[in-house]
Amino acid sequence: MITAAEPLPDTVDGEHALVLFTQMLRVRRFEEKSAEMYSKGNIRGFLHLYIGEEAVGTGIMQSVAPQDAVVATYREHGHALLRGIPMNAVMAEMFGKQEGCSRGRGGSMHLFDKATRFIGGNAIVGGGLPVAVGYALAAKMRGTDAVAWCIFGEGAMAEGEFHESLNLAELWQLPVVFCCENNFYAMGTALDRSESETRLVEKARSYRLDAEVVDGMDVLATEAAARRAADSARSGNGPYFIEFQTYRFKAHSMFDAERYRSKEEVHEHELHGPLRTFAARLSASGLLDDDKRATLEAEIAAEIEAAVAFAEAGTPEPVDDLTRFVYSEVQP
Amino acid sequence: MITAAEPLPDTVDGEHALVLFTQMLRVRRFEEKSAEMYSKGNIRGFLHLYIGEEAVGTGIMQSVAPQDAVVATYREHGHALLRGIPMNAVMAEMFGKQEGCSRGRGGSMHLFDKATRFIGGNAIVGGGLPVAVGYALAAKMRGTDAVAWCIFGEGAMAEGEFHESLNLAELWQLPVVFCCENNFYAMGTALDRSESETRLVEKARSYRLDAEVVDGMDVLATEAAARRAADSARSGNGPYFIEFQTYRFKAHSMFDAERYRSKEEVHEHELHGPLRTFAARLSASGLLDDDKRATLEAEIAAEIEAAVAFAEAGTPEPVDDLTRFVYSEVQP
Amino acid sequence: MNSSEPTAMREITYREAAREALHEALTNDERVFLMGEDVGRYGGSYAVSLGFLEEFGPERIRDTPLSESAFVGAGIGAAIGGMRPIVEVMTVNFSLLAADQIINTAATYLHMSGGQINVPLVIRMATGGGLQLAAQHSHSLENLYAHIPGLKVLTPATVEDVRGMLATALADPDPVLIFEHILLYNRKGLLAEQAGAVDIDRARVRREGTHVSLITYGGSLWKCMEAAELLAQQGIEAEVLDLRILRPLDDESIIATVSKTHRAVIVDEGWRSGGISAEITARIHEQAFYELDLPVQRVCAVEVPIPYAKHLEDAALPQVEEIVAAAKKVVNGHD
Amino acid sequence: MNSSEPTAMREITYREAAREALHEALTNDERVFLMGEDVGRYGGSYAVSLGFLEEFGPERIRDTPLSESAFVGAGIGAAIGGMRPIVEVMTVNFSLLAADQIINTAATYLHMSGGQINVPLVIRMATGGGLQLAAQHSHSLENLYAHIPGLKVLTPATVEDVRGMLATALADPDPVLIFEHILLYNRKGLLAEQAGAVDIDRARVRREGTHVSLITYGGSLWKCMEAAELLAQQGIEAEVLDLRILRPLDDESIIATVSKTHRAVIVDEGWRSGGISAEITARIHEQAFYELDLPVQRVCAVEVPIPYAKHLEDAALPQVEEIVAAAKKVVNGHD
Ligand SMILES: Cc1ncc(C[n+]2csc(CCOP(=O)(O)OP(=O)(O)O)c2C)c(N)n1
Ligand SMILES: Cc1ncc(C[n+]2csc(CCOP(=O)(O)OP(=O)(O)O)c2C)c(N)n1
Ligand SMILES: [Mg+2]
Ligand SMILES: [Mg+2]
Repeated sequence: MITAAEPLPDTVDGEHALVLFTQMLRVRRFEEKSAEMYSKGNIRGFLHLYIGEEAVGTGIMQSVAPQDAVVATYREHGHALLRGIPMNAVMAEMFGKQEGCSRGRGGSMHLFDKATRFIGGNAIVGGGLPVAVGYALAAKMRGTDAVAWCIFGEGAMAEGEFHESLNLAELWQLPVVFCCENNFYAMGTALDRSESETRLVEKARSYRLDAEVVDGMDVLATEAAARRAADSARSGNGPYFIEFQTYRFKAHSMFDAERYRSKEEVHEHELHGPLRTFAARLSASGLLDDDKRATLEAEIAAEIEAAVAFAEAGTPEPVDDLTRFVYSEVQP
Repeated sequence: MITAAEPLPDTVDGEHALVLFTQMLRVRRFEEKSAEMYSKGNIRGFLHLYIGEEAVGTGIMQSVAPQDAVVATYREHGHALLRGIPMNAVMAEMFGKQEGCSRGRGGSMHLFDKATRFIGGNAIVGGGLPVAVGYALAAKMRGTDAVAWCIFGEGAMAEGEFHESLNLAELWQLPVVFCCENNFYAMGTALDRSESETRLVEKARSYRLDAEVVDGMDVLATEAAARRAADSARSGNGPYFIEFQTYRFKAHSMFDAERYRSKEEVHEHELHGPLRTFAARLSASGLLDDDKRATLEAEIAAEIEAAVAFAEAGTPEPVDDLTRFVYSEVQP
Repeated sequence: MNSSEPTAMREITYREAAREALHEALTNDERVFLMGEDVGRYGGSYAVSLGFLEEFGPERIRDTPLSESAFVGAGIGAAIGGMRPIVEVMTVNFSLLAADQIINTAATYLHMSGGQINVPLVIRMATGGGLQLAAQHSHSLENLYAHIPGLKVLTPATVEDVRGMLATALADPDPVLIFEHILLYNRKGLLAEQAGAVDIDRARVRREGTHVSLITYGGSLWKCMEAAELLAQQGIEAEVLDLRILRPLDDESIIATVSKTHRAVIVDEGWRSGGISAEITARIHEQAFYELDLPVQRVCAVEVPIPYAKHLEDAALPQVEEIVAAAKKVVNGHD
Repeated sequence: MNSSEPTAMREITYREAAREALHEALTNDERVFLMGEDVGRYGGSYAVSLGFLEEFGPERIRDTPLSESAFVGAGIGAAIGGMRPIVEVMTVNFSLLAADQIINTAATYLHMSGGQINVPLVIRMATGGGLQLAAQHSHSLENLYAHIPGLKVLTPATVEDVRGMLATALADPDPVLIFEHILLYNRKGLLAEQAGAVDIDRARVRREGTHVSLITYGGSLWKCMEAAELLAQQGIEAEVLDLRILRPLDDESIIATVSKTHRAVIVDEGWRSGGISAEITARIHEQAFYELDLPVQRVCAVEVPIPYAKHLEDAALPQVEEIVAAAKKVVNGHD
């Protein structure tokens, strides 16, 4: 765990560090606004916040190249934003509007964007893993250097699809980076109640994958790990597994009384939150002061307000179009 | 690999060694007769022979206690016989007769016997693993010292159900012995084309199971391993995994042109077959001579002939009874 | 099942009634245990088993890893091994991960073993849409299981049934699937103080009527009841038949109501094509061919993956007005 | 699709025709590849892809581990990634292990993504009974998939269709499931020398008739053809409609034949309750209510897990005599 006051190492570019911070902050504020919109009833269904885990997605996305695909879960607003889906489109999606990135049909759990190869938004735990493996297979067979980034929670690792997918990816030496966001809980089930082996990298290694565990609260660490993974996968060394150790500060979804963990435990982790810690380091390095922070906050707030306004002003899709997109409109 | 002429170690009881041999021989001859009955059309459907693998089932069954359950696959005639299902009932089953151990409804792939807790005969690769775990859970919750013996091929280890089952068994410390019959092929797929990690024990260990690999062609070795596993599981140490390295001398089923392996490869293994090797050792130890062998063969042949006669004389179940056993006949 | 004396009634939510049923089962039979994702510490994803872990302990209230196939299969094995497991699968959508165990194993063992190995397993699943949970959380797939010989499929729609079906399912020697519609949990109903086990054989008329039969089950029952009220205001007396059990279907009750009203509307939140609505239509067609003046109407989910946006989700699922319209159509012989 | 000039015909087995279709697809489009258990070295469990590994190499003929969920899901991902995968699942029974990927992912992505992410995936599976393979290898579960919006379900029964449907399925932008009945592989038929792609929209009348319509698909087509011969000998001219596609159903052809003959028998190797036979009955009931004098007859599998013993398996599956009897019943108005 990084001490709050430790300055950044010299090797880190200050500009870039600020970018990382800003990206994390943007996700955080977006999530906070989403929660607010949920209480107001503008967002409905399930809503899974990424608060506390921002350093993971932010670190990963630095190495995601345009040709790469990202396969995510239902806790994916952050990834979607970081991948470059416009905030307007994400917010509008959660409002169920036609201007949403899935035309309002997917909602919070099913953000999609063909342009940035953001292939969902899969709400079946473990369901995205085989899809990512297949995308990587296509990339390899087509001779591109694209990588499939597969993001999932540690809970997914108990599913059979995890097992089958890792084996297949390694057997066929496919360019997939398996990114496990280990926040130590799957809903209310703590890791040690779901896995007989809690050292998750050992599990990945049992398929002969290259695997590492990193501090998922430290954006510099997550970024570095993702870069190693990307380099390895992109250069033909097959799949790579990273366990990002992180923590979810909020409830699993908006329907969760959090009976399975103490307020103290949550508080303890919040003290070492990715934003708080990194902000302190940026300050210690002279890169961030109150003014700068205020400017950033204001810019982000403005973008978010605009996104909310955009989403509010969005149009509901005509009910007559309900049966569109069950099958493709252009048939051969 | 044991040299053919090496005598048995002194620690082995000669009587018992002969029993082991006889059991293996009985399975071998039964399988040969089954193949013959298949060509004659008395047995139909799929028929998966155990020839070459007899030392595995024989070794295992020495440690299976009356209160234990056995969950097997479609290649289970040997296990069924060794567990004590009468040969008549097994043969009649394969003939599709009412006197069969599943009344002719299951056939070769679905031998069942409630009395000996032989819970199938599951023809879905990997499908029996969760069932065995559940049986062990019941045993543990009920406070019995029963063990669930779960037998499957190495091909099953790629299935998600393997992963989920091992994790659950270890997490809950259940008395299951996972017996992997690694004959190096799943139909035509060689182990190294189906598993990125071919050291199968490493896979089991990645769930923190106690695991060992043994020479599955040596009945003394298989017996000893099974005993260690039984002792461990029965005394509350949770599940145990054994990889039995063996080889299938015949085709996968009766519909297999065996294009995926050479005749030489098969021949090489046959030279070290479990019966041939063990017979030589018994001879070297003065326990088996031509007369003794002839007597054994004759006894077994007689039993098998009787079983065939029994099966032939068996009655087809009345067609009017077709819809029985979809639901239990005694309803509360 | 209750005595004929006047029974004291109390108001109770469906969730609470489901909980009472589980509580009773766990209390009365030590072979019974509950297993599934988050049934323990979390209290159940729909809060049905809140507090059970504390009361019955972790041996009997088992939080499982995310491994639908293994824990459903473990339920099968435990049932064979002498326990009476209640397995909870969070939603029927996720049960597809366990479809092999349910269909290839639980449903076949009794038959494949020639009657020896029965599987007294109860599986509970949430089903249905209406909470804007989108396509991977909202489908009504109970249909798929209702097609499988060897399974029994229950769909309690009332507090009485969710309270009473579990005990009967647990007493059943064979695998029983219980589907609880997600919109029902907060619904209130009247339950007799002494409510207990109910049959799992017969459909039940929930409202008598003479002009048209609304045949339905689960979450749609209440839409039909509402539709019947509206129809009554327009002089149309609808009889509402709650199927209660999707496998085996109670033909007798279906044919009885249709023979009485000569007009039928089937309401099902599953998709129309190949759904239970088709089977009911077929049975009416086969067994009451001369009873109808007009074909049966089906009000089902539109054949799309259920969308997130509220107005689209509403449009995709059967609604009261559609039921009313369909009923009027069969009664009046035109729209 | 063929020219109207007289076409040279040749005799070919269904297996060989399936093989030609695959061969052509692999030859014509480098995005196409075949993946599944034992499609390579073993030559396919029904020997359809024998020799392909040698010809197209291991990159395009991919033997997979026993991991139905992963390799079907990988097919989805590869399809999204620009390839045109053909995934083979040995039998529909094992496909239950991949039901999540097929139903929750392949069928939903286009819709959940608001039309952006289509999944041009073809999945081939063997289906059906008749080889005494017992309950875990013999079921006709294509029904289950025919219920799911977002999927197309094809059931080629003829050499022409198994030869021609694959190309059309591969050109389709959405997931297509092709079911091949195990008893057809060795069956011979006549195929035009220049046979190529066929439509996957319309049912086809395989035999014209006026007295009764036998509506069927897949392996049962040939039982119906045989029944039609026997009926003809007794003066009853049966029209045989081969559905060809179970989703979407071709209502027009169904209603056309029923409107012509006024009598219908549906023959399906799936179980009766909740099977495709129910949906067809329902559609006839709804759309041709006044065309029938007697209810539709269904000849389906008996609702048991299919047993091993031959006489019991025969009794469980639809047989020619039953079809004949059902046809006579609707034609004569009594047994
Ligand atoms: C197959 C399946 N089973 C159960 C669920 C219900 N569910 C949704 S999220 C979740 C917990 C997943 O935990 P994890 O993978 O650790 O991700 P996290 O939510 O912690 O990010 C569960 C059980 C589901 N969506 N899919
Ligand atoms: C889920 C499933 N997929 C595929 C099959 C077809 N199949 C039957 S046996 C077999 C090979 C299994 O190999 P292994 O587990 O090594 O056992 P072995 O036959 O070698 O004893 C396959 C692919 C099946 N029965 N079940
Ligand atoms: Mg988690
Ligand atoms: Mg093997």
